[in-house]
Amino acid sequence: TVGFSQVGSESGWRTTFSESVKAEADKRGIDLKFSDAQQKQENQIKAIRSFIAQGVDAIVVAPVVETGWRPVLMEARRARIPVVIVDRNVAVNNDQLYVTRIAPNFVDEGRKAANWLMDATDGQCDIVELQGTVGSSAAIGRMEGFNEVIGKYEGAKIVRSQTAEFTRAKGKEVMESILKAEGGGKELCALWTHNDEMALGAIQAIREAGLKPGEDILVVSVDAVDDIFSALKAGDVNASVEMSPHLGGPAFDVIEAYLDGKRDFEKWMVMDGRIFTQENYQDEYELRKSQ
Amino acid sequence: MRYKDLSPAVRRSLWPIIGLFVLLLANVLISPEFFSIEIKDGRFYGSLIDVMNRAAPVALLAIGMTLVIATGGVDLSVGSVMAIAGAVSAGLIVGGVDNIAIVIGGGLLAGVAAGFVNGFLVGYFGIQPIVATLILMVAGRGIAQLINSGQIVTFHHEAFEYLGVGYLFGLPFPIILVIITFVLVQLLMRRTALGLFVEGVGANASASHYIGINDKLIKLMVYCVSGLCAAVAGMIAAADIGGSDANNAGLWLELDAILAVVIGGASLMGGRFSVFLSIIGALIIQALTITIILSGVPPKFNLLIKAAAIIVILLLQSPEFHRQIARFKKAGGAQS
Amino acid sequence: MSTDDTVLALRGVVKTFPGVKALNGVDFTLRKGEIHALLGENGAGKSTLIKVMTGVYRRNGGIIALDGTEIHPANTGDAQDLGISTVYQEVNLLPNLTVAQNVFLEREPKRFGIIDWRRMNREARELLLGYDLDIDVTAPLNSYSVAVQQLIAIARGVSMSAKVLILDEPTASLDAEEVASLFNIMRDLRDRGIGIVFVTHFLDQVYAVCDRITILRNGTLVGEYEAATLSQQDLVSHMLGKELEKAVHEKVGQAEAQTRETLFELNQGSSDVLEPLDISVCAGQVVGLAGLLGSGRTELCKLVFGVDELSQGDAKLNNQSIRFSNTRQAVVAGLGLCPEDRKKDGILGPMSIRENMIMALQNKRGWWRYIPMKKQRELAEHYVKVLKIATSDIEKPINQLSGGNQQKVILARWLAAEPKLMLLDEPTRGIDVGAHAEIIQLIRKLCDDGLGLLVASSELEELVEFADKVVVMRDRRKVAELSGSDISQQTIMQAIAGQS
Amino acid sequence: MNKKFLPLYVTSSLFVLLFLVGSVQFENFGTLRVFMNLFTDNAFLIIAAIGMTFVILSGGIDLSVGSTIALSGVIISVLLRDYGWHPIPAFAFVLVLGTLFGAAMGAIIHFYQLQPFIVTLAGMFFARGLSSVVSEESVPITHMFYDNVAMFGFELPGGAWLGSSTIIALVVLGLAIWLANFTRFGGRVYGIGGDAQSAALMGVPIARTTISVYALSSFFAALSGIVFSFYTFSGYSLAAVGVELDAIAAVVIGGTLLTGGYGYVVGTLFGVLIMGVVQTYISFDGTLSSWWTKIVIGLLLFVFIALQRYLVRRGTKA
Ligand SMILES: Nc1ncnc2c1ncn2[C@@H]1O[C@H](COP(=O)(O)OP(=O)(O)OP(=O)(O)O)[C@@H](O)[C@H]1O
Ligand SMILES: Nc1ncnc2c1ncn2[C@@H]1O[C@H](COP(=O)(O)OP(=O)(O)OP(=O)(O)O)[C@@H](O)[C@H]1O
Ligand SMILES: [Mg+2]
Ligand SMILES: [Mg+2]
Repeated sequence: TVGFSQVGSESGWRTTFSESVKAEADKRGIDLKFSDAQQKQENQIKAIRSFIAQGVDAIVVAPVVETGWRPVLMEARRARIPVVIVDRNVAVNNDQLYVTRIAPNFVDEGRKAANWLMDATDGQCDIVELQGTVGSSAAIGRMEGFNEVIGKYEGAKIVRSQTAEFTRAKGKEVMESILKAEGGGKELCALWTHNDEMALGAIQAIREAGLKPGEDILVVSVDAVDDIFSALKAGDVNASVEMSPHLGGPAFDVIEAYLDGKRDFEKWMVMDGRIFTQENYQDEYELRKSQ
Repeated sequence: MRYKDLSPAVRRSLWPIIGLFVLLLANVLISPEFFSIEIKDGRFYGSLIDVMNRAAPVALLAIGMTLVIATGGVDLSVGSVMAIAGAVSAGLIVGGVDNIAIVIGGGLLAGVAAGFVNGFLVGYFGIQPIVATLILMVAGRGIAQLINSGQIVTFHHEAFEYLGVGYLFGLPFPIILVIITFVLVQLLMRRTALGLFVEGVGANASASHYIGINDKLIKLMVYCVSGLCAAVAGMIAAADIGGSDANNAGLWLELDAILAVVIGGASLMGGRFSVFLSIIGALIIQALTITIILSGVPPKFNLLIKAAAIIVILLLQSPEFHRQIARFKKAGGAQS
Repeated sequence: MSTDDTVLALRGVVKTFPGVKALNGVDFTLRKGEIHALLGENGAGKSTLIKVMTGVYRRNGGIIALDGTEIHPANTGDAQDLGISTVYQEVNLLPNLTVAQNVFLEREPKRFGIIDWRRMNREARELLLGYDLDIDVTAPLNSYSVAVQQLIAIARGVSMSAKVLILDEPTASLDAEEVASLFNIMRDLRDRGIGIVFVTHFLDQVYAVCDRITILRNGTLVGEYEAATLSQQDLVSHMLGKELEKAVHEKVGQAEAQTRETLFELNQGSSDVLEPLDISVCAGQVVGLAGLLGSGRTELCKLVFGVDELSQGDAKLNNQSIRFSNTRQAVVAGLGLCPEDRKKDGILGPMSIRENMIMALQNKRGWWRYIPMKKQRELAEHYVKVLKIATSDIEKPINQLSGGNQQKVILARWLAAEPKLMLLDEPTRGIDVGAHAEIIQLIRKLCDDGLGLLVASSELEELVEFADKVVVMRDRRKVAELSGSDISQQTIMQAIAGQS
Repeated sequence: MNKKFLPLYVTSSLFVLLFLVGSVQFENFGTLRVFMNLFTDNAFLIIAAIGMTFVILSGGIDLSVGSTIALSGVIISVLLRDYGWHPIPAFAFVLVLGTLFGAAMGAIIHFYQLQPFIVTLAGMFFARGLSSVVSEESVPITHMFYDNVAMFGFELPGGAWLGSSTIIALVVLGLAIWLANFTRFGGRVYGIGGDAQSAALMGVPIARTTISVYALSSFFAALSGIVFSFYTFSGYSLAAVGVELDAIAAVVIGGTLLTGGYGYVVGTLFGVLIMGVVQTYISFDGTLSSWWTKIVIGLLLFVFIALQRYLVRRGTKA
């Protein structure tokens, strides 16, 4: 029996993630206890404590935030239940509290996106940024990585930055206003969004303002969800950094190995995402379509 | 004419409108071209149009919410109902239905059904409105996600997308939809006695009962109207992005809608209502949102600005605040 | 003019509401150990004067002095601390708290810093027994009828009074016996040196207990008089500014009633609280309901109107069996009920006088046949004139009217709806002498047009005056039926007391 | 049996029923450990909901509690990390700050005659906005004092644990019962909720009481924030989103009327416990997808409230 505490179902990406964990558990014949925390850390902590009370064999957590896990992880440890952290990171100073973390490096994702953009524009670019939810670790990390890179280029700067809360509708709405504020957006060179959903909304706003997304304004984002491939194909989006939702497999690998007695795991298995661009998206596109 | 001589009704409606103007003026200071409206390919184009267009969903919710609040209730489920209606329409389209009447009808039906559930719980079961509609607020989003299997269902359907991105008479279609809904509701409420009954039930449910007004039925009706309005808003939201995002469509919009109604001067205890002023309230909220976006202030200050603006607008409406200002002025005048 | 024994003195008090000058330079002097009547038509400004004295309203001008020093109470709490206790016009108690809590709110007995519930309940019980109220003081207030609530409010006010006790229409829904016992208490307080202000519309009550009288008209002082030297006729003409014409009418006797057709019949009808009883009303007949408080008159009205469900027996209107599942059916069938508790069941507070008046008629017509605005205004103007409702504007919210005027609006609401059978539960509560006569006349005229009327009233005088038949209730069952010339205050009293 | 307490009996029996159903269905459910977990996991909610009970009893509502919880957590963690404060003065600081914040909202509500729903909604935006300005990122708390307090508690049989937060919550509960039912202040709160106008005419100091009620609610919210910080060892501006709705739901499930004037503090405790049992039940089941989780929570809420209404109604008739 494995308990899996998921953040919630706030995006399509998240749902795909949940489903793939379930499918993977099914495939391996694992009895999965799924718990949805509805974006609340307190619910996640409750869920983990209830897993402990149920006496599960292992726990997988996709944490809402990075901090605040020490007390409950210590409790799991007292109950000798191994914990695997997936998706987001956790910040605890004692890495004995979990078996391993399988997580992306948000800062690195930001860097990748920035590097691609700087290459494409020779470091000359007025950028609009659509941030994720204020305070979320993904938004903070991606912003940090991106800004670190473009800080090295004289000609690149972020002219406007607003939050669009990771959603498509907000992406469109915010972009619409920003375009107006920037005199129709003709001076803008690129749009950088912290996830694909916002980019998908924003490209509609760009199109409705009479510009061609992907040409007049370059678009770069993170996640590489299915819908972004159609946009890549249509030339509306230029690049997206991959963040795979298929974390179930690796997590169960670790758990199985642990239960077989293995103990020395790498403490952070970084999920290294590819970056998909106009040049290299086709194979993946075909692959996903065939699934 | 002096302010003191104005009738209370006029006074009441004055402040929301002044509030809106102040906000719009603030926008001009931030971005000078705010008021410029161009005509591009026969369409009006400009920030003012954006404010109206983007305010449309909240304005629709506010129309329904106004009636609910007038009966002394509140409808927390509208955000979730938006998601359900969007999901139903998207589901129909993706399921191969091409007939626009069926697609829209499906969404509306979902809205009425939701409103019926709410109205039944409140009116006939006697459950307190906040809790009764909280049930559907929680479960409704689940239902929408269930329909979509938790994914964003993207679709292409020209006629349906017209709801969100179409233009009529040079105006974005959502604006037209708000106007139509407003006129219909206004006719229903002011050209028949329904508005009177709604206010009566809100003013004193027990007395209305003694007059023989069927308060249960009235409550059922207003929740159904609210559900309908939410469904239209939900379909606009889905049509706008060409997809149904059950996870986020209408999220927390119920609070905006309630806020709009209160800024419009209605009391949450029920009684007097003005659909028009609620729409003004919705415009104020959207103008504020756009002001914040245009101002270029870092997003972490968004909520602080919003809080400050709400308090200022509310104070502007408070008679006691006017009295204080008057006293303050008098004292200042006496000193100098 | 103020002598040493003046306890409360008001000089040139002014109070304005937006658009209304409710008090225009009023003087008022209350001495120690006197009962002082404050009289005037509905809307004359009595309640406003009281609210100014007790800090509910801030005065716009004038002086209020207690024991010679000027006071500025900011709220009732301040006034209470100064020794002024008040029983306001509408029952202003807290429906959700227990009876004992209501009596002792803000002066709860404590032990070790904790409220001593035991003692509070005991003392409340003892206090109320003094008013012949043998009730469970730990039950919430709203489980008792308005009349009981009014007694509780009086008990609270009286038990708090230190220097001044103000009673604003305390007797409006009390019957003779309770009134008498209240008067005994008032006299007792007077003898202990407390100044009492007493507002009422019953003139004989004024003469029964009051020493002096102050009369207001339209917010101005008419004069201050010694009760002993002012004749009732002069009193009335001072109040109204003109003479009062008395209406006389013929009773429809038993014989004649039989020739008329029966409009409404209740056969062995009973509800959860009422014992089965028969009652019938003919067209053109006024049937009075008499009884002590809690005797079940209100319950009977609610039963007939369909607020409560008929658990047994059957009801007939125009010889057709009726059974209402909601009040709307009753209204459409031609019934109307003017409820006893006007604050809770009567007024639609924030809505205008016009809207309050047309509501019942509109409801009868159905929601789609909206009464044209012009017609609404006409109706409202008409009743404002006929019932002498003191207001400048029919668009004013009803909760800004004086209590008596609100009652008139509620009456107008049902008159406008022209029902076949009208149920009036304490219809003239708080209505002044001038309008009282007017209303009785109006009711008579309606009866001549074939309306049947069931009137529950605690005012025997009123019942005797216009009822054709009186049904006497006791302990939630019918105990007697008097008609024609049998009806007199005496016979009714005897029936109530159970000595028929 | 006193009819006044009927909703209370109904609520508590339904809780017991729900717990029994879970115990029969799942092994390890009907244990003292799971029962105590209900308290540990919901201590912060119990405290916040008790504050909310007072507000609702007075006929108002307080939407700012969730944000206040987040704000006090953020302030504490920043004070500890960046300014090197000891937790105790930091606690005192946020408690005072919270109380003032509530008092300010109460004052605006009373003096400007504005509606509580909206004023506290603005308060909710304000507190949440302020916490993201203080720190956007989640700030971890690492202080010996925290470890010690978190460790404090009593081992009960069956691996159950009576921890410091549970103890705090129970103390708050006792305090609140005393305040609500054995002080003059309590009577005033009920009175204002019953009919504010009458209460004023009976001499209840409306201004003082209204301001105190909101100050009390925010004080409890700040305290709840402290307990929450022990629960998560961090301060985060996005923490406790929507807790106000949970608190309101708990209060109402506990039998308190939203219109004010009727209800009991103990009811609120059962309200929280019932919501906690529902959550525990769902996570023991462990097969529900995200959306079914929501639907089932909604359905259970409905079944529960309908049952409660039915029983109370039948009880008052009989
Ligand atoms: N809150 C208010 N706002 C506006 N006008 C008011 C308000 N209260 C009273 N008035 C007006 O003041 C006048 C005096 O009212 P008041 O209640 O003092 O009359 P009253 O003498 O007590 O009459 P009644 O015998 O009917 O109780 C009335 O014309 C009434 O309309
Ligand atoms: N003195 C009393 N003692 C106990 N219960 C009472 C008393 N008076 C009234 N009640 C309660 O109030 C209920 C309502 O009585 P109802 O209002 O029908 O009486 P009523 O004849 O209209 O008298 P009134 O309205 O003058 O009080 C009764 O069913 C009873 O339960
Ligand atoms: Mg009066
Ligand atoms: Mg009665």
